[in-house]
Formats: sequence, structure tokens, C-alpha cells
Amino acid sequence: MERPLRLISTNPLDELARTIEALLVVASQPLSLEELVAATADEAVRVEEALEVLGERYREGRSGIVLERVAGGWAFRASTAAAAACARLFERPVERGLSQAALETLAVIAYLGPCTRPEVTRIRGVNVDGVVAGLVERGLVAEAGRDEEFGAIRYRTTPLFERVFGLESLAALPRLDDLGAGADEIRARLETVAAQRSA
Amino acid sequence: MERPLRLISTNPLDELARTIEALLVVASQPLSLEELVAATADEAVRVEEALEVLGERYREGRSGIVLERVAGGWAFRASTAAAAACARLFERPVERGLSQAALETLAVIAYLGPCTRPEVTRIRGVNVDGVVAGLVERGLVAEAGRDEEFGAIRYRTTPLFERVFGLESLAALPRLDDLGAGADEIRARLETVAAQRSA
Amino acid sequence: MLAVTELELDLEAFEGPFDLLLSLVLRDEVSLRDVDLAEVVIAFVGVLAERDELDLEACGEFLVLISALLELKARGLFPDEEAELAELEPEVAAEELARRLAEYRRAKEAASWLAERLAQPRFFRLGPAPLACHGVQDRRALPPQRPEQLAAALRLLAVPPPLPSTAHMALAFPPVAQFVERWRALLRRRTLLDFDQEVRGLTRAEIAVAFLALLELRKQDELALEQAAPFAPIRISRPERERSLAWNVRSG
Repeated sequence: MERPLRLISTNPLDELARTIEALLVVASQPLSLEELVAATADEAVRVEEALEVLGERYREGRSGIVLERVAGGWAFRASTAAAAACARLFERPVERGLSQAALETLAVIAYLGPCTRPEVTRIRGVNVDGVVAGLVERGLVAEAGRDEEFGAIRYRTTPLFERVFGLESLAALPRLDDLGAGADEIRARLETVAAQRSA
Repeated sequence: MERPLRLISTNPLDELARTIEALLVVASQPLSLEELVAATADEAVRVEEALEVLGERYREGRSGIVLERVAGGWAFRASTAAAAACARLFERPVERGLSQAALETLAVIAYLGPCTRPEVTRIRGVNVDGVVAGLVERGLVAEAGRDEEFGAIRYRTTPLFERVFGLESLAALPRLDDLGAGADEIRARLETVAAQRSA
Repeated sequence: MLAVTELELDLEAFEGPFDLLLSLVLRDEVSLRDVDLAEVVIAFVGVLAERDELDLEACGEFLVLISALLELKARGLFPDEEAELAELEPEVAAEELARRLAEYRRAKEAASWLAERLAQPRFFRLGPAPLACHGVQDRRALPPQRPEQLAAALRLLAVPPPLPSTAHMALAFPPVAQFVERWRALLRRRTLLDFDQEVRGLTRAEIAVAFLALLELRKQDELALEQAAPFAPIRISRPERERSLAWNVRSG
């Protein structure tokens, strides 16, 4: 297993893996399995096998280039070990300085799915027009048609959102029930107080 | 020389090479030696050494990712062996078609005749700079002189637009008699609605 | 006797006695959005627990204050929904409010989950690669489109927006100062007032503000409040009768 892939040039799977490497290094977005299958003109099963081999080769701790499954496809990113060096050279304009309001708005749009600004406003309790415009500018949310009843523009999160937050897809968001205990936590604390009182 | 770089994890030059890999996979421009030295916070001699190691690792015939020295510095590209796959990737039709924002912007320009970005923005109620830039890049709209009053650039639809939508000319657009007789009436109606929406 | 207004609070957004929090909220210097009212409840229950017997009067007073704050907060969170909520039966409205508060809380939790993901910096390339493949250009063709899409897009742009609702204007919160003046004027003319009678015909929002104005005046010793039993009529009188108060709102 420790023999490096690249030395076995007679192995056709290795050739396929090299082609996939090439595609991923020039693509400007994550490539889905279907896109890889179409571009390599190979079989899905073999492409998946090659991706597995590449995942082993380009993994955190072993390579500066890391293959990750993100935004419904596959993409290269820098290893976390190289984050400090990357930060010296590159900006992170998409996520730099995201405010609490922006994060809440993103969360609402990500969880509700395509929704209009009035719908987000209802949950957040404050006007979100400016916040949404800022998120569109950053490319984290995009227009997704209009509400048929009122003609208001709907917004959805973009693949870039999934990439920035390292999500394989929107389904990778934690279930809301798992987030914090909320009411249960308060009840538990009240019960503790009550127990102290009766003691 | 045939021993794979990634297995010698105790070699600090290897670590430097991994950092450089990471920088190169994130960069959208070739990186100069100076930039690499600054980002890695290492010595120029060692960065050059690491680049040599990487050049050996990422070379034509051995890897799908090829390190290339160009005028501006160093950059990754796809191997020539993968050219056919790259061609299929880049020349494939875009499956998703046009966004609602793109469709609305195209509709306004097609039905109302050449318009400036501020005019389209007013009618749509959101900034269209990015959308128009995307449509120009795709060749669906093109510049058509300047607005005489304000000097803003006007945009018109292109022959490619007519081909994509299967129209012999703009006169073959579906009729919108329910919205008004002629472009001027439709424009007036859209502007009235836009004003109500922003009120 | 436990003085509710002296309850010491140590919250994320505020530190100090409860009555200071109340007056800062009334003066719009602290936003209720930032105050975790559940923490206030827990602090109060904690203080109650330290005492030997259940202080019913303090509990009653606390409930009145905290529910006024909750209503204010709820309305602040859902400003456009007042009319809709006001039309609902009280129990249904309370459930609806609770549901929306939970929704908001979950949005906040999801936001902090997202913020944690950002703490780990992730670098990837934005935009096209510096060098592509030799001899290959990014020429993406567009598949054929239907012109009807264009007509539909323009028709949607011509849909007039719904008329703005004016219902919220009827339910907007009147300034507390207006009710402060009203109570003062009434007390100049009469010595004893009945709260329910005076607020009859007012909206729920106005009643809440009227009550807050009352508490404010009580705090400034301009009047006295009397309630024989929980849910009994609240009697308002000039401060001379203060000594006979059955339930104590801390003065000064």
C-alpha cells in the first residue's frame, strides 16, 4: 500500500487517477461524479475507485494539496497545515468580517431553503435587505426565482457557501434538534434549583 | 530520487514543499519566488530546492498535475495527457441554463431595446452589474454605445442570444400585449411597478 | 419581603439590579433583543430558593414584570406580525409566539455553528486556474432555451407588489411618556382609580404600556398601587395611602 501510485504507470486506474488530478487542478468549482465521468469518458465505478486512491494520496498530513468532498462534488484545497502560509499570501474575501447578522441570515436561508427577504425578516425580527445584498455580493447567497404570489425575489445559498463552510451538501448541516438543548437546558437548570430548595 | 516525497515526513524540506504545493493549488496567478519566500517565511535557496523537488514530482508523464515555470513565476497546470478530458470538461454545455436574474435581465434588454445597467437595476429592483457582466462573458449581450444623457453604457442582445433562444429576430419574441402595446408602454408599466415595490 | 426590582442580574448583555434593566429598556438604552429573559427567570427562581418560605407577592409582581418584558420582546422580534397575532385567541397567539421565539433561537444556534466552522481557515482557489490545459479554452456553450421563459420573466416583473399593511399602525406601541402623563392627569382629578376600568377599550399593546407607565410612576413615588389578591382589581391612588400597600414595589 505504501508504493506510490504514480510509479505504477502501467496500471490503467492510475492513468484515470492522473486524468482526474488534472481536471481537478484546472476546474474552478468542485466537480461532481457525473462531471468527472463525462470528462474522463470512463465508468462511474472506476472513477469512484480512482477518487478513493486520490483521497488517500491527497489527504491532510500527507500532502499540501487536499482532496475533499464538498458542495456536491470533489475539489482540491490547501492543507490546514499550510493555512498560516496561505493567510500571508491570500485573502479570504468571501468570509472575512461576516457579522453576526450575516451569519444568522445565512443560517435561516440555508435551513429554510429558497426564501424571500420578508420571510427572513420575520424570523430575525429586523430588516435584512442590506444583509442579504451583502451576502449576494460575497457570492454566498444567490437569487432563486421569484415568489409566485407576491413577486418577491427568493434567495438560496450557493455552492460557494458550501465550499467556504466545508459542507458536502446542505444535508451536512446539523439537524436543528441537535443544536443546543434550548428549552431542555433551561428546564434542567430550574430543576437543579428546585432540588436545592427542597434539600 | 525515486523515493516518493510524501513518505519522508521527517524531512523539513518536504514540509516546505508541501506548503508550496498548498500555495500553488490556491493561487489564481503564477506565484513568483519572492511571493513564495514571503508566504512560507523561509529562505529563497530552500524554496528553490523545494520547487526542484516538486518539479520532479509534478512532471509530465508522471502526474496529472504539472508544475510549470512561466514568466510570472510558478503555477500548476493540467498534463497534456489529460487534454482531451479537459476539453470535454470545458466545452460541455452548462446544464443549469440561465438563472432567474439572467433571464429577467435578458428579457428587459430584449423587449425594451438597448438599456443601461441603471435602467435594468431600476426595473428589477436589485443591482445587475454582476449579472450583466456574466451575460457579456457568455456572449448573450454586448455593448451598444452610450446613453446620450448620462454616458452610461447601453447593452443589447447579440445574434448568439437569438440563436440560443431559437429566434429569427427580436421581432419573433413572444408577444406581451397583456402588458402594453409596444416597448414604451411596457417600459412605463414595469417602471411604475418597480417604484411601488421600492416604496 | 423580597424586593423583585432589587434582584441582582448578571447577564451577558446587562449586569445590575432588575429595576435598572427595566428603566434602561424603557429608555431604549438596552435592547431586549440582547437580553436573555430565561436567565432573568432563573436568577429569580434562584433567589426564591434561598429563602425559607414562598413569597407569593414577590412571585406575582415578578410574573407581571417578566410577562410585560416578554411581550415587549416578542413584539420587537416580530414587528410586522402584530396585527396578525392580535387577531388570534390569546392561547393560540402565545403558542405562535413561542414557536417563533424557538425558531429565532434555532437560527441563532445555527449561526454560531456556522461561525465555529469559520474558525478553521479553509483555503481554496476562487475562480479559474492560472494555467489551464494546453490548447483548451473555456468555451461553455448554452443549450437551446425557450423564448417563452423571457416573456414569463417580464410578466413576473410586472406583478404589482401587495399593498403595504397599515394594521401595524393601529397596534404600534405608544410612548410610555404619554401614559405617564395620562395617569398624572387622572390622579390630579380623582383620588382612587381602578386599572381595569381606566384601560377598558385600549389595545393589548396600549394596556401593556399603560401598566409599565404605572410601574414607572410607582417607582418615582407619584402614586400607590394596591391589589387585594392575585388577579384582583388593581387600585391606583395618590401616594399618601402608600403605607397600606398590600404588595410592595420597591421605592426609589
